[in-house]
Amino acid sequence: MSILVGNDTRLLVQGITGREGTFHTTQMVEYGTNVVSGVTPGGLGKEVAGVPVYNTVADAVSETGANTSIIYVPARFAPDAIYEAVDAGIHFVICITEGIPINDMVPVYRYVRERGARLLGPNCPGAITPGEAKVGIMPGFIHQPGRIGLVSRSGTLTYEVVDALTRAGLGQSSAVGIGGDPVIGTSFVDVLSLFQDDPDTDAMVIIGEIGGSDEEAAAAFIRERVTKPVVGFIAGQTAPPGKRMGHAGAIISGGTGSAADKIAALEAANVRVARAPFEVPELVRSALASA
Amino acid sequence: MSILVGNDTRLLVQGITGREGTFHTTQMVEYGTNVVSGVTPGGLGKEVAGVPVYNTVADAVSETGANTSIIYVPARFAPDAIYEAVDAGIHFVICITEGIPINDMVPVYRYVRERGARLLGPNCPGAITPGEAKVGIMPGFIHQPGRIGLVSRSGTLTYEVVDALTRAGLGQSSAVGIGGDPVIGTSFVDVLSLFQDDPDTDAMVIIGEIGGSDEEAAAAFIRERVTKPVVGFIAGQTAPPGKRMGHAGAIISGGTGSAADKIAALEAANVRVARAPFEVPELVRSALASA
Amino acid sequence: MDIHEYQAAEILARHGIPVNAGTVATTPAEAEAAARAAGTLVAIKAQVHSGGRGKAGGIKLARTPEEARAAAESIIGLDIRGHVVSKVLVVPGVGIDQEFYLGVVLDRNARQILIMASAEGGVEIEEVAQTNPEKIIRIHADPDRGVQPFQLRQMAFDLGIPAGKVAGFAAIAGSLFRAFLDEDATLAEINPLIITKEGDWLALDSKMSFDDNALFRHGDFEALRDMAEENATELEARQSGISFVKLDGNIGCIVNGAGLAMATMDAVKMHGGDPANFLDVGGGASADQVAKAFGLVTADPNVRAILINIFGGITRGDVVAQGIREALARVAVSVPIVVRLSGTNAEEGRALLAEAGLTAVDTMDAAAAQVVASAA
Amino acid sequence: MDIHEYQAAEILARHGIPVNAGTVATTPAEAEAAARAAGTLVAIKAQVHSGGRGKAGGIKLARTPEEARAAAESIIGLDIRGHVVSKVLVVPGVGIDQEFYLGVVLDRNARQILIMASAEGGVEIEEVAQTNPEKIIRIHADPDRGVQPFQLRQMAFDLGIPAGKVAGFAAIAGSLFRAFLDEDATLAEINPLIITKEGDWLALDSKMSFDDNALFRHGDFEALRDMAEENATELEARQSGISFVKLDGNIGCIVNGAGLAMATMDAVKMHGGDPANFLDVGGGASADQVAKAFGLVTADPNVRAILINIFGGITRGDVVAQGIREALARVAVSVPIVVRLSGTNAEEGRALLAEAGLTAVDTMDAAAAQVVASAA
Repeated sequence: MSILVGNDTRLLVQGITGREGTFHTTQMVEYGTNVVSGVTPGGLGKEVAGVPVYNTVADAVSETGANTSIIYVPARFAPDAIYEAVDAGIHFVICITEGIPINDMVPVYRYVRERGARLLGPNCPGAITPGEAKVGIMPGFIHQPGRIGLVSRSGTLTYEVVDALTRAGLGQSSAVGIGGDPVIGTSFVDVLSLFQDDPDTDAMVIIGEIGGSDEEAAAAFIRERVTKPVVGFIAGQTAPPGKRMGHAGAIISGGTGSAADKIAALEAANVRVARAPFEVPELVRSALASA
Repeated sequence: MSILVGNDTRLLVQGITGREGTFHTTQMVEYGTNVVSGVTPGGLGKEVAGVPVYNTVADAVSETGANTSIIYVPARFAPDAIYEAVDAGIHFVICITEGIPINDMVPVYRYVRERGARLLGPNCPGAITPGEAKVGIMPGFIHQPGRIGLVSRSGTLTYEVVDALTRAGLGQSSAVGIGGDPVIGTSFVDVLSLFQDDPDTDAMVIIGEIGGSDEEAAAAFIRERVTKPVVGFIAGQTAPPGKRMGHAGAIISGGTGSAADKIAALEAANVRVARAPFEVPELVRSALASA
Repeated sequence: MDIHEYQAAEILARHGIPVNAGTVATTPAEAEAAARAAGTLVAIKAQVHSGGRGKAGGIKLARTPEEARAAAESIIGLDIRGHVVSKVLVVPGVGIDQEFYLGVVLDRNARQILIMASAEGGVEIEEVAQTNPEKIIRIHADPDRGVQPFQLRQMAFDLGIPAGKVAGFAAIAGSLFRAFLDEDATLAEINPLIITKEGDWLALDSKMSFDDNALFRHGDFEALRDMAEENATELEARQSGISFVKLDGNIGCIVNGAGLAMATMDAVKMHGGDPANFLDVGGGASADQVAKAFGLVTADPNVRAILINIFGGITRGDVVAQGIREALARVAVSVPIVVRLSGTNAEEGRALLAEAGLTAVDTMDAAAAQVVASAA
Repeated sequence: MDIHEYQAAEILARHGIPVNAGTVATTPAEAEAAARAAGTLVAIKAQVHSGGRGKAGGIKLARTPEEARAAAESIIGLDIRGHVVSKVLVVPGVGIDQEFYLGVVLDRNARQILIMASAEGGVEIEEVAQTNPEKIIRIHADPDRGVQPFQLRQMAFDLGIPAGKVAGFAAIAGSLFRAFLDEDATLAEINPLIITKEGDWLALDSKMSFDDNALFRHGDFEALRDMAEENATELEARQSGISFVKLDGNIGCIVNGAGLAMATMDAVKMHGGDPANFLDVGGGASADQVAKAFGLVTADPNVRAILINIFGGITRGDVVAQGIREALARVAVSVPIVVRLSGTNAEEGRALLAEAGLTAVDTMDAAAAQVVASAA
């Protein structure tokens, strides 16, 4: 296993009998992910893609030894699902759900940390360790096992870069989408730190976007703590200020959060920043060559 | 010092410029308690009984090194006062205030414990180590330094027993009133445990009353962990069931909480139980003699 | 502060809990009219601040308006554990499929709010706790975060509630917990909470009590007070910050502190006397308050002697003595008074009493002995 | 979701904050009447969802009703950072003794609610943050327990607020924090919060924005929406789960995912083109939704070519292709369409497109190059 998910993952799917839960459970099982159980209150006895369903996470954990959970329940019920997972001893929770109110996530974030668990997302595509475990909604077939670690605030843009890497013959150790919500469980810095310590990762790719200051925080961390080569890409270089571009965070306001600022910060931390996704593989190669 | 308060106590008075705060600060200073500062928002620069007043507990702590706080502010403001004391690093908070709603105290209790601090009360008379520090509203002059530790849910009834002990020549190591509210910071068990470990205490007196099951919990603790002699008294032996006698806890309901049950539990733990306060000193003497 | 079943049901309904709404009747005719309006089998339920209504004959079923009148006739005026019934609640009869107990209380030992449920609905929870403690499912609410829906679903599954009814149970339990917090309750209880023959959740009997210390946040609760259920004297006392409970004996007691007051009553009993009341003048009693306490005690015609037992802490002996003197100046007291005064400013107090011709006794025990002798 | 100053003031007033209540006027005559009714010096304030009103001439003082009319005349119709003023707020002039800034926002890095205050009232907080960061006092609210009054008093003392005004400040700050939570705000700001010449606290200018994800809890907020301030197309898009932002270029973009959509715009620019819009069809887009997106883009007369860039994850390529076909069957599209399709079910999608006579380009870069060429 590289980081976060892998062969040791025993996955539980919360909201498994819902439309998305069922679709992605099938996809994850097909990919080879070890999906051990699912939960839907009142769903005990059902099966989805051969995966047994339980009424509660506690039951699923005690019956199937799940250690990781992925959440597909609607936004109003997602915080409860996260609490339930952590309370049942799940140490890593991936929340795919989008649209969770900020005021609900603030106490959830605190709770997860207090209990020593980790949350990825919400509103994220999940994490994948190619060839071992796909825990999320990303298309598995574009990935290829390898030694490049990838972290991103975005969903499909990540696939774009992964696809480019794979086509260039650069496989991935793990690829992690942290999500674009204002309150997320795992930050760029958290994932970069894991990649830095991961013996299966030789170089990292960080994919950011306009808004907020997460990329600047990542740059500071890279400058101080990261010794492996890092390549970056920032989406929204041509976005006009004051307009919110989909993600809650993707807005340039008051002269901060612009792509130029973020690129400057990353370059100051010795990160090679691509102008477009297709440039990422060649920058990774040259970074590896000069490392 | 015996337990909780003593020569090491550097006392801060919250609500010091109020009527009760002023009266009792004067009393405590006269007793010889080391009252180092007081707090009343906006009171900076004032003095009460020679004690300097600050605007905030944080200021008072940093300026005067207070390590213990006593609270005389009205019920609506008392939870905030407790939070402020604990947040400023006070490790022992005595809350005299009565009438605090239960729903306010439940999170306060959690907070104090989380921070590793101790709360005595609310709605309690405080704690005294005779000859060293009086931190509360008890009349100091009835106490006498000695080796009997006393703990009680009641206020004036404690004085009654202390007075009887002093008259009988039995001085006190410390006397602690834990208060009669449904949610209190320090229980019988907590105090008994401190006395058990206190080298300056030879025997203990526990003064309970009808209602709740704190005395039963104390009895269980005594049976398992206390090796020093213990004498008890339970008020309300003749109280009729179903009537609330002042304290929120003082009601006999559903066949539980009666004085008879509590006395039986204590006697089963080898506690000598007095029928009236005046009997306490002779039971203490005989307990000490046969120990 | 206790309220009636119908008032608790109204509050819980406001919190989104489905309750069996009914009509309050204070006469058999009103009950008959309510039953006629309901047009169905009804239950007639005594509205008193007391448990044990069923066993005492305070709950009856009526198939016709005439039966409802007769039932109300037999219930109104009934004495249930010392509470005389002055009104009944007329509610439609409901077909019960399953019954549960659901309650929220403070767990004093844990210092946390406790949510309890049991499949033994309709039975008093204390009884279940004694006979089948394992049948009670308990959840402690987190002091900061409260209780999460998943915990309440877990409770429902543990109770054996059918899968299709789990979400409904969790919603009701969540609402009951919220009601407990929002209304500063000391008890919020639905017993029984039922699934009807039609498959709906329904709170069939609701009970709430409120934290007296939090009433300042709930000005509207005063309107819920049933003066018929309250002892006017006790209420008047409480408004002066005095705890007063009327008892059956003939020795009036005025004491500072609840614990000492109980110990004083015990001492009176030990000496063969019988206390006429429990009275705690509270901490920091003013002269006015002591005079007030005097008035409360002397208003009881049974009182043959009065024992004043004060151990000064906040309450200062001189202030108490002043109160006694003022009271004696206002009210002519014809029964003997025994005063015991110790603690803060006791000597000054004794001097003031001496001026008024009263001698203070030294110890509580001696005072109790003397007052019993005086009353004999 | 943004609202106007006067609406924010009404909400804060409901939370117990003293605000400078005024009258909304949509014509100079109404402004004059409001000023007359006020009978005092008034301020006429543009109500737009934009900052920088003062510098843009959107706030004027008027000593007489006639001056108020003139001021309103000059303000109504004004363009402030792209927002055209359609209404003004007429508020009584107030004598200011001291000015403060008070705001509540989410601190994304700390994942906690942040309460900020500064004695530099009336100045935009971002400006203070850059020039005098030490002049901003910050408190993080505990995620579970919120903020305690003592913390807000500490803030007041740190701001140098006079002792007699500290409790008032703490009460207002506490209420603002509660309002932020209760209303699911993303911003709650009073700037300036003042002490009047008479010595009273007053919120002179209020601002609130709400969390779009929490609007389901606040049905009443829909009534606060000012359609004049919203782009009808963007609003319509949002109701279909599509993020749409109108831009000035001529290349329509339909992309799945906000990050990819921005990267697509960047690619178009890199190749010398100019995007007509930002459009994210969202995850799991249905055929219907893709058709909808098509409609949004083709409604813009500037659009000279359309770039569809889909990388399938949840969104499946065949579904997208189906949507494109359906849209083309409904709407006659006269501009060139370049499709790029990768990821889940991309091959099936390409097959469907081929049936409709469309060829999908392999990479985003190539697609961007091609669409720019088509639009030229």
